[in-house]
Amino acid sequence: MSSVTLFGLLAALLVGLGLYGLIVHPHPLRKILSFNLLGGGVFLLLGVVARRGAGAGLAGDPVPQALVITGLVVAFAGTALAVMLLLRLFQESGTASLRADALAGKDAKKVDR
Amino acid sequence: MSWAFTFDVALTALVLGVAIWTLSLRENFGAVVAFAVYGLTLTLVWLRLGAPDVALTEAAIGSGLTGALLLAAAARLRSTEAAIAAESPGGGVRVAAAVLSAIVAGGIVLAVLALPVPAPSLAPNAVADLAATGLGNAVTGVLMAYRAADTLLEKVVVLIAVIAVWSLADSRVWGGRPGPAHRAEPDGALAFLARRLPPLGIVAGVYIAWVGADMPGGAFPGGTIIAAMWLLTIMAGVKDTPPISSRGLRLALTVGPAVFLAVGLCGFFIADAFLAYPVAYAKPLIVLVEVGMVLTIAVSLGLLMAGPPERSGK
Amino acid sequence: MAMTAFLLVAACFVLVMVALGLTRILRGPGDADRMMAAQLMGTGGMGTLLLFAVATGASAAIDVALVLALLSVFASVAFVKGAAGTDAQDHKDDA
Amino acid sequence: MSLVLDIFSIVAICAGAFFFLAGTAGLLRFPDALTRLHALTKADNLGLGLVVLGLLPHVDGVLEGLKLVAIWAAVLLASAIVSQLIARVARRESEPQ
Repeated sequence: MSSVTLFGLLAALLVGLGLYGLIVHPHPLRKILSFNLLGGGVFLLLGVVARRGAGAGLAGDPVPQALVITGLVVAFAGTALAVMLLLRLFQESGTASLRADALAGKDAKKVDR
Repeated sequence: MSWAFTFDVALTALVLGVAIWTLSLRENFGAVVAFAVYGLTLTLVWLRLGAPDVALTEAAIGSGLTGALLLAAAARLRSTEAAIAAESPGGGVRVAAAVLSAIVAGGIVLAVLALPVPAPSLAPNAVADLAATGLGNAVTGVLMAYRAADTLLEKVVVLIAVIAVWSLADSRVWGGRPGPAHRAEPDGALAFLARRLPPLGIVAGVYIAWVGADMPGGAFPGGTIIAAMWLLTIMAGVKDTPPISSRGLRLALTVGPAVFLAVGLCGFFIADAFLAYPVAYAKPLIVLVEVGMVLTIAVSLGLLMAGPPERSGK
Repeated sequence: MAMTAFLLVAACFVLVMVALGLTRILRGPGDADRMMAAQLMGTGGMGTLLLFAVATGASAAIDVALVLALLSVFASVAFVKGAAGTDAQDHKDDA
Repeated sequence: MSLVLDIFSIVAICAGAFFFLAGTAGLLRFPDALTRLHALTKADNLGLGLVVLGLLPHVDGVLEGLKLVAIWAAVLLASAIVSQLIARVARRESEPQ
């Protein structure tokens, strides 16, 4: 087996692990974390495709590589927005739970800043 | 088995181990630390895959900046953990999630094993016109010329994310300063670090952005380092966050996309299409766009980290 | 070439060593211990990158190590600020 | 001359790797946070420093050598201060509430 195939299999496992964490972890921060872990697997898959497309004197196909760079920046922007939304939810309701009943229960004693 | 392959096997085992740690740790804080390490191990994988530009971006944004953002959030949300842990799904949901994840991962494994030989590649197309742009780094060539529209839109996405984060502010503090006020002992250790390290860091950031034209590097990792140095001085209390109503701040936020767009529109008249560079001026124009982008990336990433305004700007 | 093999083995060794240190993340007990494990992983990662760069001639890995050096400081400071709470101050050491 | 430099590199890198080993062993085996921090700083300062020293004869060009030294300098500065800050967190954690 070549190193590229090895990293391809790694990418598949990372996507699976991230998806599992995204479903199972109840805390929103852990969901964000799992989603980023999943994203790492997806980017790695693109990296494997880029490596296999090596040619024209380059170590990898630059188009998927550029895609990953763009993707990393957008993923950061999305993560930052998600984290700020979560912090605002916590500030407003005193809980970070995404459950409707948890929010309704806390609504009565809403924490004002 | 060659030494390089042995290294790759060890690296793969390490990435998998760290990923499982990230998911299995009970406390959020430890999980976030493990996630930052996960980004670091991925950086090594990117180098092994012959993608040093991606490795630089992953080290800067994927590991460093995301890690710091989540660390701060985990610390602020610590009190919520115990209550939410009680909401953990039961065994049935867990088994179903595991089966679903295994199916998805298995499908990707099959896809990886069935990748076509010879692999399709856009590398010859990307390299073909590289000489005309005067760039030596093919990835920068793709980002700035071959697929320039993607890069322009990405800048706009980041800008929209900044506006979305700002819109979470309480209306009483609109236009104020993001984040808490950090007070610091002027002679303290942290303030010392925040005065000594940024000069080195800013030189390194500008260097990495500058060599991106010909060697691995570029505006993203360069801008991220500058953003990190800026935030370091803020966290140490050496400098305060500027109020978001500041004119200079808003100028810095928009200068990158604005220059990019202006150069792109000029393409209609002096070249033959939107975002087309006239061959004689391609390199200077690309460098001009990159300079604007480094500034905008540094400021917008810094502001995304800092969050919505929390206190009045006076 | 013997030197290349030696450098790659050294890179592997350092990587495995600091990875073992990561079990501190699992065991804790405090946040400080977890951060120490991450700090060791950062420094070890830099060492691995540098050894790797010279072994394979991938000089870009040196730039990656430079980025890592600067960003890991930033993450560590964010940790200290986070662990100390939002109203933390940078006290002079009063011990 | 090249043989002498190679031997110098091998000795320095082995010594550096030893300090990473020592740092890990200390982090895992030492009894409390402050002693573990002590072990960690050895890996930071000496481990990386010796690896950099060993690699210096093999880099191509002065710029790369300068970058190696700059990385070590940044780590020295950062490690000295960050470990002090981590120690304060550790002390607060160990204090009875």
